[in-house]
Amino acid sequence: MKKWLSKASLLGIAVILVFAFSGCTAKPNASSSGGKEILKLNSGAEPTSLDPPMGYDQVSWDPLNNLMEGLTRLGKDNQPQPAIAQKWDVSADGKTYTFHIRKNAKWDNGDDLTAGDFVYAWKQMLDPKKAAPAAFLAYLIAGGEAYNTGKGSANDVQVKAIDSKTLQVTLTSAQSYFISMVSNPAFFPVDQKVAEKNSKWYANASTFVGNGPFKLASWKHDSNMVFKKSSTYWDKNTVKLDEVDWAMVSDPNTEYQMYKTGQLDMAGVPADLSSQFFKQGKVHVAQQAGTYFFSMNVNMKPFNNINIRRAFAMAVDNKQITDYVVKQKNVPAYGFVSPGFKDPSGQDFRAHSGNLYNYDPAQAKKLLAQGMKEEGWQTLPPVTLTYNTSDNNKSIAEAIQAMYQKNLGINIKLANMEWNVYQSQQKAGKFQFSRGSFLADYGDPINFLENFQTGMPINSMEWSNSEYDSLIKQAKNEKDDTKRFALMYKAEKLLFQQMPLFTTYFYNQTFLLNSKVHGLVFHPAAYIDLKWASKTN
Amino acid sequence: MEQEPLLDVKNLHVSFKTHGGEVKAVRGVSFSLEKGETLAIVGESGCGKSATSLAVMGLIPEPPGRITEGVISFKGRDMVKMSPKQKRRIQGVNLSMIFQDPMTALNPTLTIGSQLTEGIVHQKKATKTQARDKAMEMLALVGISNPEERMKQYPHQFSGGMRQRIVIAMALICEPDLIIADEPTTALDVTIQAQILELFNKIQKETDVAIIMITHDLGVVAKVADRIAVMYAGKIVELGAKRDIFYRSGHPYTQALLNSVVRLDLPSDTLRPINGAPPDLFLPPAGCAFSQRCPFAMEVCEHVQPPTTTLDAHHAVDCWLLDKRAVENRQRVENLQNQGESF
Amino acid sequence: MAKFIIKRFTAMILTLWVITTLTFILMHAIPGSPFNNSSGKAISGAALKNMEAHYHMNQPLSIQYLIYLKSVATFNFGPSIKQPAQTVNDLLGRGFPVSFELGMWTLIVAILSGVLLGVLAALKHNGLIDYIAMTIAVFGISIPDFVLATMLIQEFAVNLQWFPAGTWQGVSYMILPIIALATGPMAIIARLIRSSMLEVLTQDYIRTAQAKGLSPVLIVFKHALKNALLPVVTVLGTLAAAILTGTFVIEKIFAIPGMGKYFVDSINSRDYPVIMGTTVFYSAILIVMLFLVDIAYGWLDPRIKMDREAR
Amino acid sequence: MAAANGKWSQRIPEKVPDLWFRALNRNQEKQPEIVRPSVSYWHDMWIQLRKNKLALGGLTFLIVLVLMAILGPIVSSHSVTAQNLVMQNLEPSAGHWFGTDNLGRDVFTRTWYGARISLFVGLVAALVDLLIGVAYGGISGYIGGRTDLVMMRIIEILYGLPYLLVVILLMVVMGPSLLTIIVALTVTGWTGMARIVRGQVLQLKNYEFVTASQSFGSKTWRIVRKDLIPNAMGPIIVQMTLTVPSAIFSEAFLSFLGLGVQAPYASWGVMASDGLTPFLEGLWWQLFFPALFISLTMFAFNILGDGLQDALDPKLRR
Repeated sequence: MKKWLSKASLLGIAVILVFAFSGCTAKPNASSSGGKEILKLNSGAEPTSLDPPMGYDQVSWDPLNNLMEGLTRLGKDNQPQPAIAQKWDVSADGKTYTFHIRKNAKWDNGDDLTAGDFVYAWKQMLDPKKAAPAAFLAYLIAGGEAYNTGKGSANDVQVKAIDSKTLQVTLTSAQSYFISMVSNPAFFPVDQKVAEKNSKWYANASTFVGNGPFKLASWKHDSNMVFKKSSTYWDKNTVKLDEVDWAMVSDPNTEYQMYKTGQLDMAGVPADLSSQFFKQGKVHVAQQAGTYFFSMNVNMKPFNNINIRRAFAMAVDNKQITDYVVKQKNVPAYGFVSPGFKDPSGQDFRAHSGNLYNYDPAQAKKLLAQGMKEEGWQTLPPVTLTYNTSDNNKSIAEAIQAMYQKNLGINIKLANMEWNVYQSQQKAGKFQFSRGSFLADYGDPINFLENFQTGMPINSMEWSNSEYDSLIKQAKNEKDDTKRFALMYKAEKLLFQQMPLFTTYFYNQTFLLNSKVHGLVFHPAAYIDLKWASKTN
Repeated sequence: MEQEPLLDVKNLHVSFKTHGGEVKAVRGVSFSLEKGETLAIVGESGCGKSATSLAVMGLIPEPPGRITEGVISFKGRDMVKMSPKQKRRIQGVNLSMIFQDPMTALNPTLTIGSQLTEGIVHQKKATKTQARDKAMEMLALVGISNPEERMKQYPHQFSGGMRQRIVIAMALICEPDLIIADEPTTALDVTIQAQILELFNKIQKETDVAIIMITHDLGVVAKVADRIAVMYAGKIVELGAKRDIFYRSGHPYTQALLNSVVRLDLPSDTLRPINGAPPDLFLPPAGCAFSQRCPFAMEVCEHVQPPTTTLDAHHAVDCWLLDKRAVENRQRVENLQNQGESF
Repeated sequence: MAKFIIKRFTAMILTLWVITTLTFILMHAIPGSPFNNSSGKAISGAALKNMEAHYHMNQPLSIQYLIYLKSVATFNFGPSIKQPAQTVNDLLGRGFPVSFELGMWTLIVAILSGVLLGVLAALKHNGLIDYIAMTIAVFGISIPDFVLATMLIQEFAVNLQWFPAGTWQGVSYMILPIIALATGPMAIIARLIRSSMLEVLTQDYIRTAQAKGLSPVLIVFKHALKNALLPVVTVLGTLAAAILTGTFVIEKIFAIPGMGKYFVDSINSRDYPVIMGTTVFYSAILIVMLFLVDIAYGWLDPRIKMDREAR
Repeated sequence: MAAANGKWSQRIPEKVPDLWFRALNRNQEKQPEIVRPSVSYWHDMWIQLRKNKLALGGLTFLIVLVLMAILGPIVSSHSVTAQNLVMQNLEPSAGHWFGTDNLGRDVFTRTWYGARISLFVGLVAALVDLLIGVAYGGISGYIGGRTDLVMMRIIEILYGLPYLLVVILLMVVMGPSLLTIIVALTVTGWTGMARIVRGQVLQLKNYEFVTASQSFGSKTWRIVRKDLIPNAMGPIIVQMTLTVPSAIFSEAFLSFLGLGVQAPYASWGVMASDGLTPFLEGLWWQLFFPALFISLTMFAFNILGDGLQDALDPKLRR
């Protein structure tokens, strides 16, 4: 018996070894690049859709921004630059834009890229039948909202091809950030000839047609994508990378491990090691337009009292949270609009507006007492802080809970929730005290501030202030940028006087990068631009 | 020079390790067996008769069991010293065994045919057809009709008596020299019991196989045995020919055993159960194991193992009562009593 | 037998219908919407209404239910809401083969090693081999697959560089996921086999077989194993259904493009067509597996007759 | 004859006192009955179990764990929730025996607090297995026929339903609490056990002893309880020992979805999940200690389970 068993186990081991060695011969395709510049990135997941208006999220924007290009493209400084449009004219009232498309702008199947492709794409985006999630971004085009809500027709949308290379757009009001907005993937053109022949042209590499710095060479769904340098791109000489290999790895630990084995050139920074990596100078930090904040529902006790809201805000030490909990070198936030938006005088919005409140535990304690006196409370009504489950959210919530205990002497409860339930209930205003986040879609402070008008989805604090609403409305219709910024400064100040929310930090993007890789650009709306990237061998 | 016996067991000791300690199940058993002979081993449950038979079969599960001492010489070769592989060459071929419960002795998941033939196929390298023919022959021998069809069936499709017949057929298929039958009829009802015992007699006549019959049923013993070994607490306390045991038993335990059996030739009030229970074999007593239950026990019985007294060539008894000092004492007491009566 | 099969088939269809209906009720009972964006991007009013109309979500639930029943009956669930470029059938069609390949290997490894380990432990009951085998089994059970998977990557991909850390491109990419996935089931199988083997080995028919002088290998594999397999087969029914249709955690950690993620992602993103598609697909496989288990019972132990059972 | 020629006679002591040869004249009637007392199945099990040193060791360890879970957080000089952000991620030391976590909390104290939740959850799951699973499977298998068909289809439905949906619904309806966790574990936790028991019973009910019991006119439930379940004890015990860790990890998953004990309190499962990433980054103690105790608990349960199987199984008892 023993003999037989030992034989059997030997056989088993042998099989495993053979299996293993056959594995070893097929080692990861480490550096068989053959002199080519191949960048290995992780998209994190399968793109939602590579149909420009349908893929309204970062996993779609990352590839789209490199496979296609809009009228403008955000430069290395995040300012919109001429791209498919060589130049543009703006009418005196600031409402009508005329874009002149490059003569050599081509689709990567060789088709000529025309103004009609933009008209087609944008009307598609607004088509109510298409039900594009990004459609509302195009409501600033005259007739856009009416068409999308079924009250108007496609013909009334004020986008016209004057000739094959001239595009004219009329807006509902003067909006200088329109130039920045059309750099967003939602506003990318679509090859009308291809799309009309094959309605699912965007679903596979073989049928996908782009106009950007890279061409989609292969796409194994849920597995990987390969981009090759485009030979038809108008600015192809700027593009240095020969190939970009995208893996789709959703697990951050695996991403980090693949970075260590060289299967990836870039990875996120593990929080608990970040200080070490920062010290070694291995971490790259890019800004991201977005804010982490906490909403206090003004319709629920105790946050109906402004002083109590302020007490809760001032008792939280944002610096401690960014230094010891998040540990990604985020900027502590004492205002809502993130840094990176310049006003006409050239000053940064955040710098001009400054800190709208401060960490001040002593003052917080006073305000709490005052607020409770005003309401006639002996004890504070119970407070529950709700957050959607993630390690980061949990740690921050725990840290805040401890700060309230220490600074205000109150015990709050925590509750976590599955994110989808969380979002629905938050939108419905069901939370007393909850974690919120905002990520900008386009590069203008109005994108931040418009969220706190009455009834907006992010306004889970149920806050309604007519003065604020009118300030935002005025700002949206103001064509003079100096006046427009003044209105926005005023609005933000008002928001923090009323304090329906307090902020924690501004988002950023930190990542570990292969030292051979240079020239990656991250835009504040979080998507990546590989046009200028290179990898030395 | 007398011819070597078929089986010669000498001073066999078997013990089992359990959580509670070591159980000395067999404590120095010796007996021998000739070709064509039937030896019955009788005793209460737990007396070590099954352990003895398993030891002879080479089937003591190791661990927890172990043959600590002794010789089991089968056809002149000591089975105790054999490797498992050597033992396997004998098991089933020269030696086969029939277990107590025919309901559980057959594998419920395999067909009768497969179980019947596997021994001969694997041991004697018979072809499938040879094996099948032999199996059918055996089934016919044990009285199962329609053997061809029956071979394809599973054990649960047979009655208890039929199953025992199959088990016997299985034991016979390799034409062994010795069959050990461990209580082969206990689990069967009385009419079937008789049939099976008949079958044993018939087989023995036809094949001249030697049989060790383990049983606690003296009725069975009376029907089939040539010689009888009475076991108590791991020892053979009396060994002799059938007549010796039934009519001239020398050991109080044997007598008690005989008295506890319903006998048609004696009035029912003589039926007497044996009081008490066998001793704990974790710690075997220093003296005679039966002394605690023995109506004739003497002080010596509790302290010293009784010697073997050979009554005649075929009859041996382990009991102090047969010691001449005990006999003298008894006579003295009787004399005293007689004198007392005469007054 | 034919009657039995018809009866079971009818029961299967009914079961599937109940599962479909309950899933439909459940998924509409919980809050959330397919148009909630995981990064918190809010879609405003009219665009949202268009999207709801596009997926019939503005219709009464009863109508939506009928639409779903139709899609179940035809096994055509239409496009995913989360990935509108893909139909549910596309997702299943490309995810399942990958999960199935991984799952098949996993099952083979788990069953072979589990049975071997369990048999060894039972044969050497309370011996050293038993303790070693059961230590392996206990570790296999008490270390969750996500920890094991991550550690395997750390050791064999990052430190030793024997295998790649993730993705799915060939044989060498399969080893670590198979080990990570097979360890738990192997441990479970080993425990069950050991326990029932111990019981079977004390049975009289094993002694009968020993008395025939059969070799231990023959006894273990012909006489004992078949009798000891029943609990393992019971467990394997659900295990196989779960493993063959992909596991969320392992596929996520190793970045394997199987279908495991759809089960979780579809629910997290309230992707109703995908929830329905995956549920029906999985349930159908599960029901068939459990049917096979019942059939296997009869094969393992002829005394169990399922067609007699299911009068 | 070889046997009777005195070869096997034993050495007789040289001197045996003559007096020893007097009859003791035992009174046969008063002879004490030393028959083994008839004890109940469960009492017998305990007697058998007590003899198994290893199993007793497992049991003792579990008792120690429970005691530590009760006393650990009380005895420790650190509080479960007290943070010290500057003292975060410290290695085990004299001050913090198991180190500190990412918010500077004492892992030792948290581990014992976590033991309360995890052990409770594990035991509840095992109990649910035993109470619902065994009874359900036993009845389904024993009665068979249409009852079995329907009962097994119900289990199929429970398996087929997306568990995540059920759990999210529970969270929305019941909110986070230990009770919610128990309900969530109960919904499907027992189905594996029920199927195992059913399979065993299908097999066992064809055995003769069951037929015998039936012929005595025993009631269904009595047969299931007295004849079938004791004989299926091996797989039942194994399944129970498998349930405990799976419940401990399910609890972590359920907590992740918001059902369970809320932060800043954590169970072993949650601590282990949270500790995985730090572990890869060299902060081994945040995963190691909770994982170690989960494994040790499992070992204890398994050893105890094996001991119980040895003790309970009538067939293994010889």
